[in-house]
Amino acid sequence: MSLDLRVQTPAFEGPIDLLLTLAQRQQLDLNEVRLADLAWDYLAGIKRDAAEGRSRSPDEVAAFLVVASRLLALKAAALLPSATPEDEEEDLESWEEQVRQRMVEYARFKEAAMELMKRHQEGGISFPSAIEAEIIPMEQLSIDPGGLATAFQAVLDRLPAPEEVQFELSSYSLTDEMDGIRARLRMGESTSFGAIFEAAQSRLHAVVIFLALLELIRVGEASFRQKSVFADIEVSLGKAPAVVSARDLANGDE
Amino acid sequence: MSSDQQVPDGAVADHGAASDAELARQAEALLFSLGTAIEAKRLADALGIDLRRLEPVLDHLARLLADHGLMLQRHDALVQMVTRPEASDAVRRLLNPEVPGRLSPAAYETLAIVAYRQPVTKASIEEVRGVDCERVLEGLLARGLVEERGRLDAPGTPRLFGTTMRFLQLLGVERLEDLPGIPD
Amino acid sequence: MSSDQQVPDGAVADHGAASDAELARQAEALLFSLGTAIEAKRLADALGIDLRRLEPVLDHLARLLADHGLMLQRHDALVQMVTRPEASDAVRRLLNPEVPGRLSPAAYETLAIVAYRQPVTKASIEEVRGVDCERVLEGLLARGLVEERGRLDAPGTPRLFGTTMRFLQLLGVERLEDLPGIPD
Repeated sequence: MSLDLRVQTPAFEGPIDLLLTLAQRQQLDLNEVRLADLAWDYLAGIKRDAAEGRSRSPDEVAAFLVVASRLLALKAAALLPSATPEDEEEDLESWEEQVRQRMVEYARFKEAAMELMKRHQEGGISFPSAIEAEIIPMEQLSIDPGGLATAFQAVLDRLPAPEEVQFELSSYSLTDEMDGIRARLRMGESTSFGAIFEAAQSRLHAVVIFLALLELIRVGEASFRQKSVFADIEVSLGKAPAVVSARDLANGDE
Repeated sequence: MSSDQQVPDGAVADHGAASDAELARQAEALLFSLGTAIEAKRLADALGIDLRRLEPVLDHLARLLADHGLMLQRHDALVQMVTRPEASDAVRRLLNPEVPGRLSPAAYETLAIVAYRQPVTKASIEEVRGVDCERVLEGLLARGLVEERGRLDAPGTPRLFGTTMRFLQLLGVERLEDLPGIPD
Repeated sequence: MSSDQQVPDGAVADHGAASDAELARQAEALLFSLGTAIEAKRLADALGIDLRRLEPVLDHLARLLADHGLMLQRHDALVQMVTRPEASDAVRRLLNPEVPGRLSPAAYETLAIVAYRQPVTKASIEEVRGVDCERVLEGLLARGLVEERGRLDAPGTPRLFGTTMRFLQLLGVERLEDLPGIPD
């Protein structure tokens, strides 16, 4: 936990955390601060609390002790070098060196932190997508629209214009058309794409036949084959793969 | 830049000088982070540009995406970035998404009529199919394959229906015009 | 999927083996449709390739996105596609997403130590900062900028901490290596 303790001294006024930070950065001379006063003030605070029936948590007291002992160590390091007994001198030197290194290390991270802050506040932020997975195109209808459209258009072009049949439309059933195509496919080895549409009475009828054909291909009851580019597409009864890719149409290999 | 530019409040002035390329990048980021379809007008506003300025920007973005795994879909006044159908195998392998159950033959028929005759009323669909289409149409609406497209200016102002972006995605085509042979 | 295929990097095998470009397109579609970060291993599986094969594919994708509004973020075996920081104003204008506001100086300090020293224990952070870091670390965990990364094999098995993808997004960088001057 962090310490919410304010100190008041002639040299510094503010949170004790900040005092430590400034001292570590050597932006404040600890010689100007009487650490004993800090300790007495803190003890006085505890007594005051106790008189009012409140007690401080061990965590908070421990946090104060950590900060206070660090302040003490820093101050000692600043005062030390001259007056030390000889046998302890080496230990103290290495201790002093450790403190110094830690301060250097801290300064570097402080700098890195400033850089992070600058980037965060001045640079832009990256955002992830709010996408939902369900918008993915589905595979079973990924039949190459280009190759089929050409063939389909050829069929449509032979049909009368829609105005002429507008009021003659009857209902067409996909199931019936599927049955029709099945029957036709069972008769011969294969039939041409164009021939399947010969029965079409109108553009709408052709659409329904077309969808029936797609459905048969999708469930694997029929398959496509094109011997060369621009050649008529052959439709046959098929255990062929459910999905016909553009490559299958283009290659036309046996 | 258009002469009578109507920059909405809050849009920064320096966007006026932005190049197609720069705006295309921003549009890409917007479409990506949004993830869904957006009205062209709203997209233009977010970019701080006039709606007429959007078209070349989207063209630029479509070109930018030419050799990518994503593509731009435009339908009516809606714009959306989606994955290319070529990647669908891999996408499915990763996400194992819910495959919408097979459509019934009745649903296929209704969908075909809506697709090629849109916008169309329920009555017109029923006239062609010869049966009540209430339930099957509800199903298509619920699946997000068909949507309402305003109302017909006729007695009773019946609702008009059209196909959705999702319909195009299921077919793996970018625009309605890419549907196989559209009868007039 | 062959787990011990010995194809040298970059060498495209005769048939069946997809090129870097092709796999990069698929990876892009996957990352887009997923939306969130994904483990490299899972991504490689979805692409049907060996994990070692993934690195050049991701490098290719990163290059493919060079002049785009999107970029690839990689951190600690995670991969994610996000918008470029240059577009952040436009994204915020459109979506007004929740953005982590200014952090306290103590939080930036702690973040810097975690970023450059990860994985790191609380004790190590406190040793550098000289003060208790419990609360500030809690805050960073709650904001999703720092996460637990297992435990140190030492007495008391203290928790180890590392930065998250969200941390990279906060700064708009692709990888940790893009951060300025790493202190040793």
